[in-house]
Amino acid sequence: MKKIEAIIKPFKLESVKEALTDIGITGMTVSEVKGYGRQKGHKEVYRGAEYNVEFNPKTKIELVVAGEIADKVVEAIRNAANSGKIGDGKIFILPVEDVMRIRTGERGKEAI
Amino acid sequence: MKKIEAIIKPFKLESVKEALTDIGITGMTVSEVKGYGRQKGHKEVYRGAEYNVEFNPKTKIELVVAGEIADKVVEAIRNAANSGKIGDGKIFILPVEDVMRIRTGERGKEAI
Amino acid sequence: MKKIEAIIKPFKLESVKEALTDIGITGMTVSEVKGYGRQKGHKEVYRGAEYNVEFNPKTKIELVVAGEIADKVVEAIRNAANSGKIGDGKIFILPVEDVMRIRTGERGKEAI
Amino acid sequence: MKMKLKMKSRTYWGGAAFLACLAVSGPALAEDVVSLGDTVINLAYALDTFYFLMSGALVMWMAAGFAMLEAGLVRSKNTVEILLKNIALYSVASIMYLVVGYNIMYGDGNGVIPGIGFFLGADHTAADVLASNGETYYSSMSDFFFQVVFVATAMSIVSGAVAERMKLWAFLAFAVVMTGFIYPVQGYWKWGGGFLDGLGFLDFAGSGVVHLCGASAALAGVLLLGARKGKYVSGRIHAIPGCNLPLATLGTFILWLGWFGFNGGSELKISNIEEANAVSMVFVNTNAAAAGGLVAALLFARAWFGKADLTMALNGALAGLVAITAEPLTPTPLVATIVGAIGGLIVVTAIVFIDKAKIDDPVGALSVHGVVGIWGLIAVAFTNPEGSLVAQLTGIGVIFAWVFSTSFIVWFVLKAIMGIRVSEEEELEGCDISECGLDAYPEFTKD
Amino acid sequence: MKMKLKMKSRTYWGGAAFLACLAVSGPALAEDVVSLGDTVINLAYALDTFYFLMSGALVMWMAAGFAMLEAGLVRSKNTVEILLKNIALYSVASIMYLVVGYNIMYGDGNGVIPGIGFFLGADHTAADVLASNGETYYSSMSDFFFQVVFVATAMSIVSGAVAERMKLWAFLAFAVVMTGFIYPVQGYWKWGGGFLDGLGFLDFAGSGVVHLCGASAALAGVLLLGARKGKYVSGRIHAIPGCNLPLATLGTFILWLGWFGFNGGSELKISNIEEANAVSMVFVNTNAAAAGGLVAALLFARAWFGKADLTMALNGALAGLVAITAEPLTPTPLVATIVGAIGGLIVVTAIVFIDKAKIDDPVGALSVHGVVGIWGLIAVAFTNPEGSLVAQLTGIGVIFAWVFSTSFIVWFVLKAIMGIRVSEEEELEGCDISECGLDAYPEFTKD
Amino acid sequence: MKMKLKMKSRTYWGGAAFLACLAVSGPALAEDVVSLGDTVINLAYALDTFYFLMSGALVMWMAAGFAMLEAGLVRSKNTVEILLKNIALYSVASIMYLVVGYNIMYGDGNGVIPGIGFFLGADHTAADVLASNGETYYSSMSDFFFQVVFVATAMSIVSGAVAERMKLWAFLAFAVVMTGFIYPVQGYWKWGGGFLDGLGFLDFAGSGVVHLCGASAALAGVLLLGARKGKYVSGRIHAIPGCNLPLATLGTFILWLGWFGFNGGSELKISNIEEANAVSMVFVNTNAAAAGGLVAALLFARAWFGKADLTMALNGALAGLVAITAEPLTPTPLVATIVGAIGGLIVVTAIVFIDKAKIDDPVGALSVHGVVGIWGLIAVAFTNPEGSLVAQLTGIGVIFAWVFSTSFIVWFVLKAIMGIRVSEEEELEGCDISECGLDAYPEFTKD
Ligand SMILES: Nc1ncnc2c1ncn2[C@@H]1O[C@H](COP(=O)(O)OP(=O)(O)O)[C@@H](O)[C@H]1O
Ligand SMILES: Nc1ncnc2c1ncn2[C@@H]1O[C@H](COP(=O)(O)OP(=O)(O)O)[C@@H](O)[C@H]1O
Ligand SMILES: Nc1ncnc2c1ncn2[C@@H]1O[C@H](COP(=O)(O)OP(=O)(O)O)[C@@H](O)[C@H]1O
Repeated sequence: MKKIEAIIKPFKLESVKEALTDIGITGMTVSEVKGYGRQKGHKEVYRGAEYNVEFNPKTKIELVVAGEIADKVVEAIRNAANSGKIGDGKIFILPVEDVMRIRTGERGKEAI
Repeated sequence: MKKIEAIIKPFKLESVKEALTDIGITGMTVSEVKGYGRQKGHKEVYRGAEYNVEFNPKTKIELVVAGEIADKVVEAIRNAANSGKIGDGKIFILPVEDVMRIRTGERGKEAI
Repeated sequence: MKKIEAIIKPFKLESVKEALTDIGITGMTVSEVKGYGRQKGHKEVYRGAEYNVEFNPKTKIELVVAGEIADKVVEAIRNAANSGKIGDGKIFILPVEDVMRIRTGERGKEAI
Repeated sequence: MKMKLKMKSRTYWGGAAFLACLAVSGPALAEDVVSLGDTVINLAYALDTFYFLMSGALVMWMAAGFAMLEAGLVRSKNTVEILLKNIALYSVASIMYLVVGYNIMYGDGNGVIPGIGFFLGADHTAADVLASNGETYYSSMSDFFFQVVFVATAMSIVSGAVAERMKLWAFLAFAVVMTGFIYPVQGYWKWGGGFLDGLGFLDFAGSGVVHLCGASAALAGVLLLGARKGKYVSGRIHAIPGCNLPLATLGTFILWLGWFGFNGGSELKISNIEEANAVSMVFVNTNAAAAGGLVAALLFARAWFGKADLTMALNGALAGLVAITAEPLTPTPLVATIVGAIGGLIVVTAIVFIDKAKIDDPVGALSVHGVVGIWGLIAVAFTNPEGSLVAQLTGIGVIFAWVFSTSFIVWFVLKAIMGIRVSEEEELEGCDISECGLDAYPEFTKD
Repeated sequence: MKMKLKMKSRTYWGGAAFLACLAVSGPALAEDVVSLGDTVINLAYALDTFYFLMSGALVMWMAAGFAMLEAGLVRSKNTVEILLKNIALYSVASIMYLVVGYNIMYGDGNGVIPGIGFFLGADHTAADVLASNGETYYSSMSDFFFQVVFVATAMSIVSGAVAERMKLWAFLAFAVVMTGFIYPVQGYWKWGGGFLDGLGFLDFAGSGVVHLCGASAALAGVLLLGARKGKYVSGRIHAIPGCNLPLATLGTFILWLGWFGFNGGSELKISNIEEANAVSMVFVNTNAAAAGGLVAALLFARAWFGKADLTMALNGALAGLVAITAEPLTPTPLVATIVGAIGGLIVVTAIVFIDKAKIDDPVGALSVHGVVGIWGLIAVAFTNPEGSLVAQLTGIGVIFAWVFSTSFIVWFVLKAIMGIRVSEEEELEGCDISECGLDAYPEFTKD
Repeated sequence: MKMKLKMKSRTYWGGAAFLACLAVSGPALAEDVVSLGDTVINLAYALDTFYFLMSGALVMWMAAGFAMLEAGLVRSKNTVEILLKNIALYSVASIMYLVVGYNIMYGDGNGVIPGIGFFLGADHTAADVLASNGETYYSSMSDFFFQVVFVATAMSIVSGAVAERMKLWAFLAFAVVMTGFIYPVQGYWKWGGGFLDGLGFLDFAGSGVVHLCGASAALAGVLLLGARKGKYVSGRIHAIPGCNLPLATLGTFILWLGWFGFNGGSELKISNIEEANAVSMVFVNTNAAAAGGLVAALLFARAWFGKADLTMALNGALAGLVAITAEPLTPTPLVATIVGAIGGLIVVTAIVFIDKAKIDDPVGALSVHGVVGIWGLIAVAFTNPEGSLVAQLTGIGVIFAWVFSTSFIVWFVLKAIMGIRVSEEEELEGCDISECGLDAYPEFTKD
């Protein structure tokens, strides 16, 4: 099983979620993060003092999937999240050793 | 060493934390996340327009432990977080290659 | 490639970010978390009732780097985040199987 | 609203017009003096009425104060509901008191059994006023306005104590009975000239009739309702911090301001030197008592808990205000400060002990309005020469007995019929979603 | 500000001084009566002026109410901008109405074409007042103050409807024309004694001149502006919840309070029994209508949507206030409650249908001030014997036609010159950063 | 508070009663005229007193304005403490000014050395008033009330400038000395009839006595305190954005409203035509100056920084208010607008330069109340024919020298005894936890 972590632009969440459900993904976990990268932040002025907001708001999607469909998932996310602009984000694939569904105690793929 | 990520219902945090300290876990990191899964969100009406809140508030617990106690930890979390209701959440086990305690620079198990 | 997760004290973020950019890191993702550990939380009194805030605010930095520079990165973070006080935090190193840059679709190191 | 169009044709005293008749003798002059005298009566009537309306507007503003205070002291997941309860109860009070409450409170009863009637009669005619030889000196509509906002205040006290767990509709149903019947009856006993008034029970602006009354109704509700889930677990008291202290502070400032109308307006007349002095004294004492209450509570909390607890300081200011409300006129400002300060000490103690007694009052309403209301009424016996301890205690007993028992019955019936508490599920996710379908702060992450 | 130094030397009636001349006969006495009479006129003038100033201060406070209401109902990323728009439009209105608006509205026109003039003239001299035989009875400066806050109210209505997408500077440019020209002209037609007034069109405090006027200007803007991105996607209506409901509730309470000045002050006189009664009646009815509106909207929303929607309840209270504004004096409090309640039912319906019509009004301003404003004006025909349906409908038509068409032109020109809508990019990240360079809540995480 | 029970038996002029004696001749008639005259004096006294009380209530409301403004401009981790400081300082001021301050300010000194006394004397008797021939025309208690809220205003200015780093208890200790001694002494020099007043120094409502005074005390504190950690690092200025701009905006609106009482009440009399006109003019000019200040600051900030900085606009409005406070009566509304606008330009410049000078003033209090206060005092020389530049400059010098030096000493002593700054640790985690043990927004995640 793989864990896929995608850092995307917040307003892309809706379409990514739809893309994932379309390919049969039933679960994911989302959180708000701040991103630092090529995409530069913006300048703000507060009472005459300028300052840079170097971190841009991003949304992080985490989902664990069966190894064989990992690539499909990555593609789906990419297509939905891609706007061709700097700052679109990254997708990371990590190995997962096991999963458990708390409610049932199931393990492995059944638990996803 | 293993990294254990548990997605649980927010109000279960207290009991999970206690369960973990009971088995001698001394550290963990917690964050607020939103979950999408079998548990459907709820409907809200705002000024006549209905809308679905598809994401449910969840709490994510991350902790790195020595490989040999991983299962004990998973069990502890499960027992504390399980309410038998849809939406109880998931536990993921990931491999960890190394750990460092910033304060001391210790590495490996000592650092946990 | 490795994923490095560092849990640090919030006010250290600025210096850690600088330390990382100094060694040529161009991207990272940051989020706010709450930490439980040796560093005990503080007592608050609310209308006569005392209560412990056991979780301390922490900042989590996630970044994926090429395997060979992982140690350099860990050192950089440690030096910048270390105040010698309990609660300075932890650094975890996890294996990463692949990375994709959403904008370009690049994979592997190029995508970092 | 163009002035020229609205000017009445009726002609009042006009110096110009008068110059003409300078020549004329006695009788004509006398007539002018009469017409002038009538104009003066008109003016006094207008001033007293205006003073009433401004005071009433300030008291109406207190409804916003309670709403902000309570919204600041509950958790964010119950904020929408408490806001709705507050503005809805004000509306219900306005309607019920108009329909019947006012007539019960100021109708002609036999001293114990009040009279009854519906809606409002016509206002005083100019002729009646002029003929009343000073007896009738302000608009009855302005009187109604000033009275109606008081009812709302009493009801606002209840909402805070039952916050975070009571069903919205059960609460509003109670509000109907409270503002239409329970409050007016005891109001009649005192301010309507009933037996409490005859007994010499003194309550200038309502430490008893308004504040103790509200707290008594709240206590009955709280006892039947029980504590919030998680407040008292395995014998330990868990603090449940309010989610927005700036709102709570704003609410307190609003109440402080509104109280000048609450106490100041209760002098009921301002149009001559004595009355103007009296109203001024009431303003000064009201402010002094609030200040004394805040400082005392702040220092006491600091000494006791080691922290300068803002919420205790705010309750201290309100305690000072409640304490002086029973008699803001006779004490000197220094005495008023002390009366308020004692209120501040009492409220901190009361909050802690009521909490230890496992009676869950999220905003401290029982302590501020109940316990300190009683203190305020007792203090009258010492600050007002005309006051008698016996009469004060009687009044306290009667008001509490009446309001607590009737409220208890109403809450009890509501509990039987529709239930007064939200389900455990709903309480966990918060009343806002389940009852109102909204988040108060949808964009801000919550614990 | 030391009293002793400011006391004018002018001597007014003094009993003491008078005792001296007790002996003296007719003429001397007569003179004293005259001086006394003048003093009385002075007093009445002072009281009416003070009443005006207090009413104006309450209306000024409504500007804060609109700011809070709107800041509570938009998303956090557009909060700074809506706050800035609100306080800036109030300032612009204050200046433009001073420069020219007031003179257009109350100058001498021919009934249709208003006169024009700039800045304010001198106030009434004591001599003029005494000679006016009651015609001139309050300070013209206090009149200006009371009038200027009304303009701001009309303009505040616009800001809510165009929130979250209109450019700051285009908005302020419109405010200049609206407060300096569009509003004053129709104000002249009614309150300035123009042809609408001649036709017997009745509008006590401005359901039409202020509220319908503001809503008409807003509608023109909204139509040219279009809906917020993401509000109506592929035919579906997406709810965009307001980010801070305690602020929205506070704003409603502020407006409710301010409305006592808005309607109460519009009686324009309080210094005699009839007027004092009238002002009191206006206070009572204003409060009753708001209460009726809130309760009706709350129950209706509950029945319709299954949830007790706080935002609908708030709009209901405002609807009740707008509805009664056209005639708060003649109806009984019961009738006023009903007029308000109907307003509450209308507003809920209007909000839903305007939304279905894909006209995006984030705060419901079109429904509250426009649709219900019309209801209020029509109601006059039934609550005021002097009212005529024809005259009311004519007034509605004229005000709407004038304000909508002129506003449409102004918005259109602004759109052509500078553009009225922020870029899609800016709208996505929020107007606060792009227009104001600030976050409203920089420390709190947002969705 | 039942009307019928409170009616005094004293009989005032009654037309009815009078009809009886229509027949009677001269003397009787004369007596009636006297009693009527006395009634009129009573009325005037009541009106002026009521005007005072309402004005005082509006100024009291300013305390809430400062609290909200400051709570909005600090970081969330220091919010509870700033709220507590604001409401506590108001209470301390109320008590200290009652105990001794008022007596110092309005006692009989020799012009330089004030007199001293404690607590308040009895109010004027009716007899004294009637005998005073107009000299005594309002309640001394209402005067105290109006005065006490001014002291609080001066002290509120300090809290903003020292925010986010000063110890709570050191601050309150300073408040005791400031409100009980430092402020009253210079207040005596001007409004108490001391030497500054003799010099012809003009300060209508307190640009100097209140605002410059507060700013001078604040400056002394800031200099001894140093900047917030992280504000100026390695020569660079770091912006520290306020955490809640809706609160800051609400605070500004509250202050704007309260200022009508602040300036309007400072005319000290309203009961005749000239005075009523004067008060009205003050209202209009106060509003105009605030509007001018906001617009000027907004445009200037936009031109300078490229962004429409809300916080600068708010400071601009306050600057306009402070600028006109020294003389809101003599200028025309147009001139008042300009005086305010210049204040707006000055404040933006001052804020930037004070920041560049590494003097850390989180809310801009030094610029708004200090720099602009000086501008307001200087402007008097041009807007009031009786004003003299020399006298104004002298006044500025004296007030600054006195307040700055005495404050500096007090701060210095406090620093030596108990320390005035929180530890670096505490500052990092925020004063709220360390000093108050509470979070302002416990449920909302912070950076
Ligand atoms: N090496 C990295 N590790 C973790 N997160 C990263 C890394 N590089 C970029 N990110 C995340 O991806 C986001 C987008 O990256 P950025 O370089 O700005 O644009 P792009 O992805 O188009 O190259 C960043 O804001 C950050 O959150
Ligand atoms: N494949 C997944 N990857 C990551 N998180 C998941 C995944 N499936 C579920 N979750 C998380 O677990 C939570 C509970 O899952 P859900 O399907 O709703 O109930 P249950 O765990 O009882 O099956 C979800 O809200 C989501 O946060
Ligand atoms: N085993 C663990 N797994 C995950 N996070 C941990 C673990 N131990 C500690 N942490 C995180 O590191 C932070 C610091 O740890 P703590 O034990 O308090 O101090 P130190 O790192 O100096 O030993 C904790 O607040 C928590 O967020």
